[in-house]
Amino acid sequence: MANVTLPKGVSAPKSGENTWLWLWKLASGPLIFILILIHFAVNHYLGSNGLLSYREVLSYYSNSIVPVMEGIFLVVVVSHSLLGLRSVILDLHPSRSLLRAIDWIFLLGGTAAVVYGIWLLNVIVASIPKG
Amino acid sequence: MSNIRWKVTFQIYRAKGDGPVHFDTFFLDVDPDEYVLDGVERLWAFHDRSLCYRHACHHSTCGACGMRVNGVEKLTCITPIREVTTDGGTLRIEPLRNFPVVSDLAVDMGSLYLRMDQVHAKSVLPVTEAEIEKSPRDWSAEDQQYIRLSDCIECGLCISACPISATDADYLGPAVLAGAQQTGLSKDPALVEIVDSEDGVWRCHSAYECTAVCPSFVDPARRIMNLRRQVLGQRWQGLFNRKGAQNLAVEEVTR
Amino acid sequence: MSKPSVVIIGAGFTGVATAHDLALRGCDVTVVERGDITNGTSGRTHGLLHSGGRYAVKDQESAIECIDENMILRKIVPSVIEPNGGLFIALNESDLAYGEDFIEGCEACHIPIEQLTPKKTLEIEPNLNPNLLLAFLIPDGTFDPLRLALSFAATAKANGARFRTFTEVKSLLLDGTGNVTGVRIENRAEGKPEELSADMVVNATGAWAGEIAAMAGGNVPVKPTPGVMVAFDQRLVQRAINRLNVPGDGDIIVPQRRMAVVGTTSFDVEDLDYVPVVDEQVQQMYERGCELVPKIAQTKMRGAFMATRPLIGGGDTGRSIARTFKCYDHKETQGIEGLVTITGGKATTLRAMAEKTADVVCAKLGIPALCITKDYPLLSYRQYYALPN
Amino acid sequence: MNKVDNEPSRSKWIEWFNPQGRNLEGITFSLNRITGLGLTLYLFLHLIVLGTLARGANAYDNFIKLVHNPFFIFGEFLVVAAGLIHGFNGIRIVITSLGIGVPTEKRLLVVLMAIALIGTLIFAVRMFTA
Repeated sequence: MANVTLPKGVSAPKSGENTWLWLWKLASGPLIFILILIHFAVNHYLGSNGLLSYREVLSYYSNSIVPVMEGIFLVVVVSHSLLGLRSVILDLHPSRSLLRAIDWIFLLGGTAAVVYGIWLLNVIVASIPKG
Repeated sequence: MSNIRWKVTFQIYRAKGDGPVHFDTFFLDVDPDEYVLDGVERLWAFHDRSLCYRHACHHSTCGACGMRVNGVEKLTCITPIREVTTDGGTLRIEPLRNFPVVSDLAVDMGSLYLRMDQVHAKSVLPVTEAEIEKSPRDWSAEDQQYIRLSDCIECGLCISACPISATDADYLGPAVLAGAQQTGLSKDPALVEIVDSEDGVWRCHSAYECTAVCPSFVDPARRIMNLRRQVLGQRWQGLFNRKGAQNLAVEEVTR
Repeated sequence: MSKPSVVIIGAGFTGVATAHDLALRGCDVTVVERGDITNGTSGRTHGLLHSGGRYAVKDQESAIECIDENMILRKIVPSVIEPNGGLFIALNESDLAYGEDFIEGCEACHIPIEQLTPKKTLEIEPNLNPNLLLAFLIPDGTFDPLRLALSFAATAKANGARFRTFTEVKSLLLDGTGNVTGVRIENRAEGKPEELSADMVVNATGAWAGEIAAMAGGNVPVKPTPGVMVAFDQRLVQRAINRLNVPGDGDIIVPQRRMAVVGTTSFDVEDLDYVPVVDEQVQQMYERGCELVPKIAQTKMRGAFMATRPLIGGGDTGRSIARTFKCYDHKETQGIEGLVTITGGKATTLRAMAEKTADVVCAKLGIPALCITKDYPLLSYRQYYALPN
Repeated sequence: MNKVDNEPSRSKWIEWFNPQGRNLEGITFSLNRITGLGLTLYLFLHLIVLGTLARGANAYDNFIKLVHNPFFIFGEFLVVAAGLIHGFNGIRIVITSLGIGVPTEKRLLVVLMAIALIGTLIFAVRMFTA
């Protein structure tokens, strides 16, 4: 890190946020926008009355592109929401130890949510009647 | 100016030492084209000599007289009373937020000045560099040698209006980030370590309150967006040219 | 042996500059100010860094002070100055006639001038009145009033001076024989009274100097003379524009940041603490400003304000009073020991005023140190807030 | 009568949602924050609820029957409205954060918020008349 001299009474910059975290939060926005449009359109307007029955859900997922798309959507939306929530927490000037704890909680919680979602996708795809 | 007189109620925030915060009410006959600061000065001169407030230039070049007028940050020396109330109306005057109160309406803006120094914000700059992106006119070669005072008068209105500055004492704040933008990361690469941080350019969430209250043509929000671009550019280059970027930064500091 | 203590009343230009000079000469300096830095006359100046051209014909003593100090300030505090020069422009026959005296006067006062053709003048300042007949380029400039004072105050602080703002002098402490031994003050921020004793009290209250001197039974022939100025919303010129004629009302336009400030008027006043801005004078500034820069007519007014000059009054009034400054040792004038008053002068000559005052104070206190402020670069004005008090 | 409390502090979070004296961008900042928090909450509830899919046809179809009432439909409507506001404001933030179109940012915001509002109305009509 470059060595910058600080005037007295000014705190050193903290490393809790950086370009790449911000850029991902930013870039994931439009991705969600596109994916959610598809997600929505399909959920509500495919089939006669949306995906309101178990059978309709299964038939929706029988198109093999759908589970992949939903999987990507899950990763993007979970990371965007947790980074956004983290931003709000950063605005509240958290202590270093609290921020470290939150980082771990979000990392583990986010991973868990994604793993759970992918497991769920697998269960659904496996439930699709063959043929 | 006019011969019209308005009756206006001034509600003034008062705080002395450890005493309680309260509002004092004064009734004043004013010319609606007078400035809010003129009213406050008259309160001190003729009604209550214990009133403390900051002011110096009375024409928006020093940045001392920022206050909250009816809940909105104003540079009171250039805010006509007509713009902020009506005949028979009220002016509720409070100190700027997010700075320690010295007494009554006077706040200690030391932190802002120190941070301006931290990012090497220019107090004077070439006339050609005053604009954010490009100059409104073509400067002749002769013009380019001229120097002018920077637009930012370090009045703190933006810091008071910014919702993030309200909760995060370490957030550099709009004026400071705008100062860094004007300094420029290409001229002062080491600055990237200050602004690309938890307290820096990413804390802005586009409320644009700073630009809305800025009395001095700085447009801090726009400068923050431009600074983001500068940071992104420098980090992106750093990805492909790690050593180069670091050497440049070190060189700048040791020079 | 402990340092001799000096209390300076007033943190305007003379107060902060005197604090800087005396701190460098080894005094224990405390500045007391009833408001914040430069809340009186100093803050409200239009910010013209005089080249002396304005006074070169009728008041050459002031003119020479101005050009000398102008050059020194550019060197020691460049961070608060727009060093872009100024123009004296002639619009009629009377102006042209004055031009002859102007050239002579500037030469006598060693003010460098350059004559420009109307064409060249309009090239560099396209917003000037296109009917101008003649122009002279001179080394005027613009300074930021608050920041100029803060730079001196910051440097004084670094050398040990203390600044007590929002602290009002209620009375002077007198010994049994009527000599001044300190000040009785009130901390206005907390409402607490206090006493400060001092080996010397410097009255640097400018237009208010008479009021402080009277507290010790002394007097100062200061003639408070307010003037009105009007700021417009656009930087219409890059250089300070002066009318090439005898100094009068509304004959200066000073660029400042993204503004142009037109000044000024001159009138008498009774109550110094609040002087109203008179509508007619604002209108007059607008009209006179339009003569120099017609585009003012299409420019939004940004602010109107006034400042009270502390002129040294004999029997003269307003414009005819010299703009030079005076330092009074009240021991010599009224037999009061322990009190020195500095008043008069221009913002541009603040350092010279401080030098003269510090000379008087040091002579009285037996301090042999000489003035070194001419070559002493000032700290950034922002350091005023960084340094402990 | 309170003590002076004028410095930045965590407790000032309430100011994020104080609309007094705010400009349009300031209000969309508040909305962005509220909708963001709401959508995050919804996202995780949504994930949990979809777990019923793993428990077979009956579990899911019973659940859909349970939520097919005005109370839940209104909740769903709030989610859609929040998504539209957050999404369209997000477009402005992305564009301007890259330094594009900043001088016309206010007009952009007005247009985007108008679209979000119209979208919300369309959804309201469709959802409540279906």
